[in-house]
Amino acid sequence: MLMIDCPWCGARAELEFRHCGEAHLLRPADPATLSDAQWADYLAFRDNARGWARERWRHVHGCGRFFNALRHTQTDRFAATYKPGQAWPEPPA
Amino acid sequence: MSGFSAFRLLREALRGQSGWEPQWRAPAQPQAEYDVVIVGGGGHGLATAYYLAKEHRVGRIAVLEKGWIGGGNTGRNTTIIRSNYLFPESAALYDHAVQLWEGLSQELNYNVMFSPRGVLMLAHNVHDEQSFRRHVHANRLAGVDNEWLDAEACRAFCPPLDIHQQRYPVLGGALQRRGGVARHDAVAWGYARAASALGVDIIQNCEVTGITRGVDGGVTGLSTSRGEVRTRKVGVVAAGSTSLVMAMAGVRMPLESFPLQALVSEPVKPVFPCVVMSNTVHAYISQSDKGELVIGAGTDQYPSYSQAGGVQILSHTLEAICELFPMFRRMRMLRSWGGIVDTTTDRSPIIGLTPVPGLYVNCGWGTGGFKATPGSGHVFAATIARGEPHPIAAPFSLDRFVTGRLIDEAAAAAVAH
Amino acid sequence: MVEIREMPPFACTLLQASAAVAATLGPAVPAPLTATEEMLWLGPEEWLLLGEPGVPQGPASLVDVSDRYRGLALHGPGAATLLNEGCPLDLADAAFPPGSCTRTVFGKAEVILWRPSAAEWRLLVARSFSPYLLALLHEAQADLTPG
Amino acid sequence: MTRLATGGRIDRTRPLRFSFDGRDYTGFAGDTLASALLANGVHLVGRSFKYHRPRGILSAGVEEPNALVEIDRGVGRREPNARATMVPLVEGLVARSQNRWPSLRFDLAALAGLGSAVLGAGFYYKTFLGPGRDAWHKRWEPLIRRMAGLGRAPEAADPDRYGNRYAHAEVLVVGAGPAGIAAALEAAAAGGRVILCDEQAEFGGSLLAEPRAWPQLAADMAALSANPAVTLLPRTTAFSYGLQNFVALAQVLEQPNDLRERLWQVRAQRVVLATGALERPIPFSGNDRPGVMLADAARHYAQRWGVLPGRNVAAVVAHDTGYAATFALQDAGAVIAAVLEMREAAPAALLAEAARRGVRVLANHGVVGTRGGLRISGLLAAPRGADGAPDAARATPIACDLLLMAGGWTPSVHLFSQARGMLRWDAALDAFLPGEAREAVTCVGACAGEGLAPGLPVTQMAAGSARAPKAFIDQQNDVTTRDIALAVREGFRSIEHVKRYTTNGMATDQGKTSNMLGLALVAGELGRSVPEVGLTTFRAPYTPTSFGAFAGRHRGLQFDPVRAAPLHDWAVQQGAVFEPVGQWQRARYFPHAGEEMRAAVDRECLAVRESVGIFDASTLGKIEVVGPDAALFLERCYVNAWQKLGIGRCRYGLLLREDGFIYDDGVVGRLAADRFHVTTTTGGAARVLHMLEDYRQTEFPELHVWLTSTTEHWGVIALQGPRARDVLAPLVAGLDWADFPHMAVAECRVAGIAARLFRVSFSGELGFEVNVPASQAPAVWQALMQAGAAHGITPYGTEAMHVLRAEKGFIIVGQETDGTVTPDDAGLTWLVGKAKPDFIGKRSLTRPEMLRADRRQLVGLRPHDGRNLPDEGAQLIATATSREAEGHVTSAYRSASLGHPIALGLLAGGRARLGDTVFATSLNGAPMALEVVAPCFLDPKGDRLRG
Repeated sequence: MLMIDCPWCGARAELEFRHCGEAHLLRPADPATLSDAQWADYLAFRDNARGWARERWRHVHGCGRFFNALRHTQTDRFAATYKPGQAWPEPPA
Repeated sequence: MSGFSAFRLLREALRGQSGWEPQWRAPAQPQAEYDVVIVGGGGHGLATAYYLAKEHRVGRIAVLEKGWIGGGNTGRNTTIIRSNYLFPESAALYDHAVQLWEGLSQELNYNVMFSPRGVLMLAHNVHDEQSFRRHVHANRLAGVDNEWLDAEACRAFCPPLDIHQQRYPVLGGALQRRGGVARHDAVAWGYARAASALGVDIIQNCEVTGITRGVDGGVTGLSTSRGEVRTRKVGVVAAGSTSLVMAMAGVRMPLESFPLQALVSEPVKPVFPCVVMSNTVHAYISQSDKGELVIGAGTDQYPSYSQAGGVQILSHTLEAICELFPMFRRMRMLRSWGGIVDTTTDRSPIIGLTPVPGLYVNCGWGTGGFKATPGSGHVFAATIARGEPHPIAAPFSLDRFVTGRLIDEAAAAAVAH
Repeated sequence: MVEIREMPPFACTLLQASAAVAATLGPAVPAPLTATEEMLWLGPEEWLLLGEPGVPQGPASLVDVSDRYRGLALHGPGAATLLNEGCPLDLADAAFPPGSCTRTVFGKAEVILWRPSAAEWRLLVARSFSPYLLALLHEAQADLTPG
Repeated sequence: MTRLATGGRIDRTRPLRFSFDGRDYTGFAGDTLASALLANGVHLVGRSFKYHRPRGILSAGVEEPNALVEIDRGVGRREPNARATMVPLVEGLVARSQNRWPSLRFDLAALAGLGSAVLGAGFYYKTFLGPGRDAWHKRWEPLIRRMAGLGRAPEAADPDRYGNRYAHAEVLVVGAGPAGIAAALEAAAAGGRVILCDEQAEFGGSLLAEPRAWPQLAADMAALSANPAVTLLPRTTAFSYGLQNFVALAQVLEQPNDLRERLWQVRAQRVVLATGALERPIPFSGNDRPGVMLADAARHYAQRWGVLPGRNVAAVVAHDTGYAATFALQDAGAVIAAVLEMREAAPAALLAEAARRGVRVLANHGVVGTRGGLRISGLLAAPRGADGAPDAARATPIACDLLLMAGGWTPSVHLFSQARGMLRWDAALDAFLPGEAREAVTCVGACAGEGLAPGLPVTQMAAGSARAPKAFIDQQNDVTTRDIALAVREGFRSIEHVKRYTTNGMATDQGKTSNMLGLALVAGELGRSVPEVGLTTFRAPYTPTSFGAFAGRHRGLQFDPVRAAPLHDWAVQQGAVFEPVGQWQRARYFPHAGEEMRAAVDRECLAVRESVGIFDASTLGKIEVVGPDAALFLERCYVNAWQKLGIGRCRYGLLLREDGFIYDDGVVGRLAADRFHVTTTTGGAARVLHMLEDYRQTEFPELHVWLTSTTEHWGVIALQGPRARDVLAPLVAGLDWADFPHMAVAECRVAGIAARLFRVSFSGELGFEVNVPASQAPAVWQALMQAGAAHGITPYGTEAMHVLRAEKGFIIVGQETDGTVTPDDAGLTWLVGKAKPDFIGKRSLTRPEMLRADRRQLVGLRPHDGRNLPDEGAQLIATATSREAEGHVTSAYRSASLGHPIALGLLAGGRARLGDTVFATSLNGAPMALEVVAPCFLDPKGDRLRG
């Protein structure tokens, strides 16, 4: 059971959160201009990196806010959590 | 390869077991060049190599495994085998596998303990019933056995089942009698032994670190932790690590890798005759030949390569098992573990060509790869040998995510949609 | 021991607005993760107003949710221990001092946990989840006293 | 009797009666079942897994591989595989041995032992290959399954209860031996909350066998229990060490009020592991006979429980602690036959003490073999040759009824490893010790190697045993040294392969006494060092943990919350039959006396068609969308146009996923320029709100709009039928009926209650939905029932609702759609706002796959024979013999109103095939002929809506 640091509420048990996929997949402003391949890239293709990954969480049973996190997908350690719109921090060395 | 048999066992017993030799050749280093290199020494990878050698007479084949063969998802699943999938394309693929399972021990001269004891999928509400009946109709049409049982018939087929549980009583179930279980380790070792005997090099502790490509962009070789290997055909069968290997060739995949946990109980005398699965109550269970209850759960909610998950996932699973089988509350969990399952958005696999000439991929099996092992290896071998998708594999192309021709088994199976 | 009481129905309104607009409604806006007898902080730009709401001076969402919630009041020294039957939060005074308020979970239900005073705890839960919550609390209450 | 006259921590004033295999014995309070059995001279307690060899008690703790018994505390309270060493004795305890027939003393299956030469590791992979392809499943597997397994699974439902507790502590100390107690005292002194847990019923660990230490132990425990910040948890096993110090503990309570166990889920700032070390057995032929015991365990039986497990004791020793155990038994009155010292020589001080005590020590000696059937009677000792194997030619017999094995110590690093800590090999101590930690954890005491003296390295102890017959290393799974050698010879070189091929370390003790021996033997066979070969992965649970502890209180009706709608109680009184819809219970139909579902549903449908029906629609999801940009936000999400929708008007909204497939639908009413009342499907309530919040917060943060769930605030009473307005109008105040067309909404009062009144219809009849605060719904419902009595008002359930909407061809998301259906497939393209630049999923609608002419489209289906009903889920095929599915039946009902069965389905290119005949597959009979028709069977122009 992870302990996740909500940017608003502080550290809370994973039971209060929902993982919401990879972060910084900005929805294209005008999807109509995208090719099928570009649109598929947004819809389905993912980094799925083993290492530091930028992902989205929501404190669904807490303050209800979506936020981003930098987590290592091998050790499951969080380097940082940050509010939407904030630039993502550099992963630790 | 010296054949296995009861007679051979007796003969060796009298000679102090001195006559047994390694079940597969384990060269320390890969050769400089191969016709085909398979990346990933799990069940699917070893099966692919076996059929390449056996049915397509491909000369020099290597299987490169970064750890020990069968150490990935092959050794971590709950060994369930079935083909009662909804869409005809899926039914064809998984039933092709079941048909191969039915003769696999004899084909490999290795007892993989295929046990068609029946897979029963439980319905707890009207929605479940509609969904499973649709499966039964679709399966029958596609020539796959599946039948609808009412609640009482479910209990008769699986006596420990409590159909009158308070919260989600059982309304009935869809039974595939040809479904069942097999011994997972034996599948990896059986294919390894047979492939090795046909000349396939199986190299363990050999991790692929790079894919080299020629001027035309096609594959020319692999760099590994044990040196460079030249080849023009690479089959990537690396399950949870597929995205990492394909990234070496600049290919992005529609995959996310999640921990999938499973557990076994302490061993008890035979009490559970078949396999039972429940979407609504969210758990699945069978009993191994050693007597352990083998129980599977859902995935953890976040991607991870740690092969470990949260204890709350196990609680969620065992709540469900104890509801379906109240007498198991006093059974004890002996061991739990996790694998890394690569899931696609439509919960169907990807078998076929990639944008890089000579690079083939077989992945995306998510939580359901073990059941397809022989069929997956068979059709992937044909695809690699011929350079074009085998008819059964064709619908499971990588570009379906661009055209939108998805095969959404999760949606259709009404998995909490 | 812990006493569990069902609170009488109460009028409440879910307010969503900027903190500045929220302040124009009259009652003092509680700091994050705290609550007053008039206003419970649930999230940034989200509060539960108890009683009849004022009129906001600026863009805001005011929605009557009086019949959405049922309230349970827990009283007694073992309340925090009882709550930890189903709630993963650290409820020691240091971590959850009197005046604290947050949404969290109890078993399979989402709840608003509010601690108006040291010995007084309140659980606000969606009406259809209250039977489940009560049943769990009562069974756990029975097990608090050593067997 | 082997109970000592004095000594031990047992309470000699409280005798306890118990039975084993039907025979009655007595022990004392403070005994375990194992100590009590030994006190009564019972050594034979079980049979091994494969060869069914007789087995005795090997240890005094959780590492016990042999003494696994069935405990029976009454109906539903029978458990298999309980370790006798960990079962505290209680009055009237009933225990039985397992895995033997007809009896423990005479087990027929022991004959398997004769064939042990054939039944080596992995034999089952090499045979059972015929006759025939299903030989394994039909013939051999049933036999193997009967032979395998240990205890019997419980048969009756378990009546006991299991609790849960989330706990937080500044320091969690695991293990209450001397090191753990010291750590707890130190942590308590530093302030903050401390939890100290131990798997034993008493705290003290190794001190429990050191009488001299008991006074200080008692004082320390008194100090700890007096401190309110300290929580002491006996019989509590830390079985899972997760991320960020999230440690799960299983506490055995067995309280009179049936609370059997409690799961503790602890988050600790810091964890101190004081989990001690486990004594290693020694591999030699016949080392599994009852009466062969770990040396320190024997010392515990003597010192802690006052039991002398044998009168004539021999010991085979590879570590100094063997001598302490031997001397302790001698002090307790045993005769020491001999000590076989496997090392070149024991330390001088110990030799001197042995000499003083008249104890014969044979240096550089090993055990060639042992004798005795159901209990050891003697052994053959011999000097060890150059290869470590005892030289059988120079063996001398030694009689004994107890043989101690002191193979040295393996620090317990399970939990440290579970917490992803790195292990390091300590050559001096010949053991893996905790290395770099990944969590805030410190290891103290024996588990960190503290206080352990070096002994004979395990590789040297195992040297020479690889060829010895019946030298067991995993006593429960019957894995011998020869099995390990065979595995390596057959190419299984990774320790993980060896484990799986031989099953070494896969029994209920999970290798606690066999992993190091297996590793040593593999290292020997491969000619590599122990750290190079490495250990297998440590996995939760540390010791087997009951399913009940995991499930906790989520059972029966609390398995999942039962959500009841506001009119639930009334429906129950009316004798409604319910169906689960997600977590909700919804009334499915209201049978009158003697009515079957079909008759009740026909009656309910006719009432709605001909007079008026009343229906509880409260479970529908409801979201209040408020803010200046509310309309724009909805336009960006739903397929429809919203900005021009008039205030007081409604529209049927459709929501897609980004992949273009229908995700949810529902009526949306505009109450003000900046306020919409959005309804969703019952199942979609939570996930639609989640999805819209996602877009609101992260994709369209610039919009001023907010979402509030009102699902449970509003009770929703649907009134449908030609008489609906006649029933409703008298109760309504504050409504201008002239300005209240179909698809309108207005705030008014109904039966005196402030309400939002919708004029909407899911039945095709004149329809209204009265939204009142949920607490008022029963009163308004009663008022409507009374007002409607004269008009024959009839309550109807979800089944009738399904039939009525199907007669109109209205889709139900989740039944007509399954996540692969687009708006056009469902014939709902008319909903799409043409002028809108974008909405969720719009881009996907132009993907090649979505433009195919043969997509499966919603159609109506009428059975040719006008009588039979196709199966829901039946596949649609072009001809009676075709095996090419072209779609499926999504809904099929009898229609009392139309007098013939109707069905809806999805058919390839369906809209272009109206009038054609297709066939629906049948599970028992010929496919059924159906005519393809438009999906709306009744009042296509919608005249009834405008009545």
